[in-house]
Amino acid sequence: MVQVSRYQLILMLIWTVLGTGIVTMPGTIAQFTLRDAWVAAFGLLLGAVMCSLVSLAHVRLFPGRSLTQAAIDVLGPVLGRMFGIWYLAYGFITMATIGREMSAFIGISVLPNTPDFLLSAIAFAVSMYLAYLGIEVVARVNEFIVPLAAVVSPVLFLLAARLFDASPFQPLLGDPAGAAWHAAVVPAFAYGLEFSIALQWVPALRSPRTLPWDILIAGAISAFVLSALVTLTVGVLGDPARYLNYPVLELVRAIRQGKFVERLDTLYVMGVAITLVLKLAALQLAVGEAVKDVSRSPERTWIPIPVALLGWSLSNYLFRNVFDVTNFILRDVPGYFLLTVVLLPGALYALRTAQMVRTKRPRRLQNT
Amino acid sequence: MSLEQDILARRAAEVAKQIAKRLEPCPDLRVQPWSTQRDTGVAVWLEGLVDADKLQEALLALRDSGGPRGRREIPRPGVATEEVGTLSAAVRAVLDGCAVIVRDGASSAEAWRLDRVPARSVDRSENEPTLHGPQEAFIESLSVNLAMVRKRLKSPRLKIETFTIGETSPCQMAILYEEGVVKSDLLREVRRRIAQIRVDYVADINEVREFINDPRFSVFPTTEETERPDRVVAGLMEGRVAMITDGSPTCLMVPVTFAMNLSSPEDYYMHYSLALPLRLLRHLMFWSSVLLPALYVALLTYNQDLLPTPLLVSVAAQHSGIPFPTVIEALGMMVAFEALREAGTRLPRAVGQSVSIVGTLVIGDAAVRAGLVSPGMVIIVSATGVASFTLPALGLVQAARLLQFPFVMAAGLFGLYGILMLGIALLGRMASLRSFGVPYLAPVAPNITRDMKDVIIRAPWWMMQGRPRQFEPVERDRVPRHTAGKWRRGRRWRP
Amino acid sequence: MTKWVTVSKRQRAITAALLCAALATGCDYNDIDHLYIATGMGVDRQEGHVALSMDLVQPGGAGNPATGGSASTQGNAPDWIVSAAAPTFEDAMGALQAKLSHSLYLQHNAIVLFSKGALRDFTMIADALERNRQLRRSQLWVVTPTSAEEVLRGATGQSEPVSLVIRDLVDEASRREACLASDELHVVKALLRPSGVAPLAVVGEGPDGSPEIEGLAYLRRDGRVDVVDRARLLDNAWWLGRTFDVRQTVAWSEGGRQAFVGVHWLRTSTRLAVDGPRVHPTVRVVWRGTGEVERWQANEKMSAESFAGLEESICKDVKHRLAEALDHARAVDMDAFGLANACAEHGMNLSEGDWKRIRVVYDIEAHIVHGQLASTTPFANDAKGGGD
Amino acid sequence: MTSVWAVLWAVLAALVDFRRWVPGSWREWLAWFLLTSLAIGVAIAADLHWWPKLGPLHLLDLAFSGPSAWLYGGQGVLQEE
Repeated sequence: MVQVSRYQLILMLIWTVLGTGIVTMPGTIAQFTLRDAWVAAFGLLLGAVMCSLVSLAHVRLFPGRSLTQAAIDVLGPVLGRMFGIWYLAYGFITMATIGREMSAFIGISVLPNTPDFLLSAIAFAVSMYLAYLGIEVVARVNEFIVPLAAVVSPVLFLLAARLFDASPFQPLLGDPAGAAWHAAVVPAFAYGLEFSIALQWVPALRSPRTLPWDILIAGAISAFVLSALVTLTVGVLGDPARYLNYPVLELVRAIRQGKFVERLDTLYVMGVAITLVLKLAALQLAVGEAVKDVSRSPERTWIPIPVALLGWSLSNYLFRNVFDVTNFILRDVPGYFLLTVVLLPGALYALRTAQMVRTKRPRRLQNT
Repeated sequence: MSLEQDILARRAAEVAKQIAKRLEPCPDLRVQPWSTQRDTGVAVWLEGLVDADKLQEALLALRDSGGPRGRREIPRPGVATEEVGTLSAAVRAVLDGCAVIVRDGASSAEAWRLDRVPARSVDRSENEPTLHGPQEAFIESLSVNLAMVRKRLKSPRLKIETFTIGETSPCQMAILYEEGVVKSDLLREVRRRIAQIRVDYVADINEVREFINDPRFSVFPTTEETERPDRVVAGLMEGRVAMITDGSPTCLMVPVTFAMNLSSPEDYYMHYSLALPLRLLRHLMFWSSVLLPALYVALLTYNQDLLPTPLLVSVAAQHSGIPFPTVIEALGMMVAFEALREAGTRLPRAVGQSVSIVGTLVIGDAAVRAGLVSPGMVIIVSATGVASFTLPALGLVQAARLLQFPFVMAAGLFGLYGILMLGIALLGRMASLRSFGVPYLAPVAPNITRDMKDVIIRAPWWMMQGRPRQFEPVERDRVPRHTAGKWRRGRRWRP
Repeated sequence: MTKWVTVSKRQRAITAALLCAALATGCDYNDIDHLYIATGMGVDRQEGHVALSMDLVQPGGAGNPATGGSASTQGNAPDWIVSAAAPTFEDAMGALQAKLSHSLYLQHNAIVLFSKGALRDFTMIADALERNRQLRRSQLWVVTPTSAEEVLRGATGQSEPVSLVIRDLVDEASRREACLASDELHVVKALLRPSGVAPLAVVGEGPDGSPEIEGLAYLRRDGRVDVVDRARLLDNAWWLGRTFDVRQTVAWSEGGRQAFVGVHWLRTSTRLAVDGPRVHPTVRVVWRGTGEVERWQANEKMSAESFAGLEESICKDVKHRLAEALDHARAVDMDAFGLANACAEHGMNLSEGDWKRIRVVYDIEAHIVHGQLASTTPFANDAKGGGD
Repeated sequence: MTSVWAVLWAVLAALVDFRRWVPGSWREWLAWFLLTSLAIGVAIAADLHWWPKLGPLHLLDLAFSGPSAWLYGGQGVLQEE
């Protein structure tokens, strides 16, 4: 019996959101505001709250069922599959986005001469292997990474904090509220809503009832970490944070401690690569579950390969360059994700409630 | 063989002839007729396996007593007896080191266990040496080994079940466990897997290990092998199952986790504060014995930016003029080092040590002087070797030796990125392994906080009142709670 | 148990291919001895061309115990300089690479040495440097009044690559005057802020050819440079932040007679605070210093009272120095001390040139901790010395 | 008897376990075929540099840039680099 504990779930969610979060979010936030960047990072919490509400409804109405299973339950095999396919498209596009972000990031920062598709192919292959091994293994790898991250990231934080300078934040909350909101949209709707992939993992959870609470905890921790990171980035880099693609990478590049610690950015890139692979694996698990439900298959071992293959080729095809990715995330993702993981499931649950009320009412009458 | 042939003949001489025919040619078979006032018969045994003096004594006693009439009437001072009813059983008994006593006119014979199987005496542990603590090690005799365990664990709940495995050459095998502590599912699983073993003969417990292993091809040891009775007893008290086969000085214990492979019995015999740095060191050394050459290759060929400038300049200076690419250089050196290491173990002990030392020094130095290998590479490869020597579990050493090669290749392909990706895949693989149901990376992943006090740190004994939860022991506490109450609160004896 | 499979030819081929593939190397494979490691870069301007000089490490050089005597063709120096000129920065890099037999490796570049002339095209070069991911963000940007190439070439033959020597020089100096830490991050950050002026360390060729710190240069975003020599370095450094371990000679008038007291500042700090109305703000310069007396040439006995008197005259002196530095900055039209920044942090965006009209008040407090050593030496009273 | 190649192959098969990667029922085959053919088609399209004017990304953009802009606060405030 595959079961994921609460601790593992929270860790998986945190890595899932922060995986790309630490790469791109500081950059997208800094495009809108510098002074209020630390506030904007808490937009993530907004997304977490929305996901938590959705999952609250989900675990009440469909204990032990994944989102796609729930859709098939409510809408029937045909319409339910349609929803499943819509959800699959969402999963694949997200996967492609992450894959493209990752290959671009690694290509730019450590392996400039290696073709991007090769870099993403390796990452997809490894994450496919993890997804193949199952959610339990992915959860354990997440757990294993934690002590390492717990040692390495504070060191990077402290080393960078020497260069910190509070002047970019003064006067406090000096930017108009609109700018802060614009900056918060992407963390809230593009990254915060990614917490919802936990709905696909529900069948494997040890205690699905606590899922909303776990999402909130994970959201709070990620928002806090992200805010600290954004604060540090803006404080150290100052104005240049506006035009740099990967501000955190530049932050780490700036670290110099004596003659021995001079360039740590490769280490940071490697750390990010780990989290990205874990994120890819987590998404593939969710998508694989959807494929399994849509094709009504009892097995899941055949799924990872085609899923990873499609994710990989889409990541090469959909986004021709990095700007496509940034544009997509900034322009389309907020609305797209809001519809797919909040509004549509919301409608689903409303429908279910209506169904239940309709079926329960006669029964109650009989009872009384 | 048909049933008819398997029946013992009524005439003892005929039986002896039949046995001899089965074993022929067999110069060490001895047949000696005996007689009492009432009976006559022969004794059949293999010379060398049977204690001849004892046998003659027993035969003498037999003659005085009037011969075997029934089992109970024969006085056999100090001799264990078994009845054998068939010819093949009689043959097996002879091969097993018994003297078979056949009586004329009887339908069954008796096997007298008078074995004097050649065996060495109990000695110090060679493969798992420690400075402190008990020193003795198992030998190749099952009964002696069991006695050594019994000697340490005087618990009535210590249970020993025996099995016979091996089609051609049957071999006694025992499983040991502490009843009331061990999880019953674990025990059932062990029995089930042992029942499935199909093998002609058992040379060493390794055959058992490979048959009952969880993953078929994993390089990681998912069973613990030890030659130390003290370690076995400690394992039994944690709710694990031990297996000993006759003829092997190694005991197998299941389940085992990755972290346990990095703990040495020494950790428990020293002051607990010393265990922390040593265990940290071993964890570090395991990973460096896997990754060090790969990291060196990656740093030299892809990620030079990670090296501090002075170090980079010095490494570049060392490397200038070396005709090979770094990957080839690394692989070549690693192969050479493995060859030296193998030579060191295979050669007679007196020569072996000098070969490995002289080989590393002389050949390494010559290679550096000739400009074939850079000094840095020699340092790295030998540091890798030294790192692997710090690991207490031999199985893990072999795993590290194997794994360093793919990692170097990955480093040659994609630098640090390649190492990292292979590393994650390896981690996934390790996380998916189980040893008799226990996740291999426990208690780190999945996280079992209570058990963390014996992973990197070794908590003082008075804090380890509970048995490791990862093995799901039936009795969770080593000492019943009411007696342990005051210790549990962390109070200790004060004068 | 184990079910053996019979293996077809195709599977055999796949296995063999996988085994062989494991021995290949990737696209970014770049062995360490096929690199020319650059530790420093000099930027000059030659008749509209950008001239780049690279300080390349020579691994076989004298500084390396590893190779010992095996000297290469360029002699025994730890480094050698290659120069090339081209109309743009990128072309110059290309031209440089064309002269080198291995690829140029920039990731260990420690300094960029600009000549004063090169800074006129500063924006173009800075953009190229800022966008080049191979270069470190922590590399130092340093100015030389003469030619960068000469500074680099003048010093080869030491035991360490010259650019590392320069880096250590600047590092050491920036431990005393924090404003000299002119790494790329700080310079770019300063240039992008409202004041738009960044301080850079100035390095020149000393009398024996080895580099030395010559002072401080202010660089404005448009490429204008103003060099402050070593004599006025302290005044400016006090404006620009912390100093540690600096020495000052204070003229102390005592009953009509002049005396000189040597003060050793253990640490000083300066910050700007903006007060007053939004229309006419006042910038308060808060200067705090902790020091000890190193030379005591006054006739008066050392006492708490005389220390109080001393602190007063120190305040006057510091204020004078700061005011002078500000006057100079105003004269050359460079908001070197970040008055506009301070106002912006206070929520006021000044228009061009407004910073000159801001009222500046000085809030200076010196704290002399002790000076026993200075007064107890037998030669204390006889020692002659003057202020500078 | 087993050959060396069979052993190597078995090791590989145990490590990557590809025999379990094959779909079982016709539904699984259908889903497998759809996903894989889509993946191959897309990969070929990328290799041939065939990006239609109205690609999937543009469709998404058409559909969702409006709602996203609404989330941003009503008007098209999106800055592009």
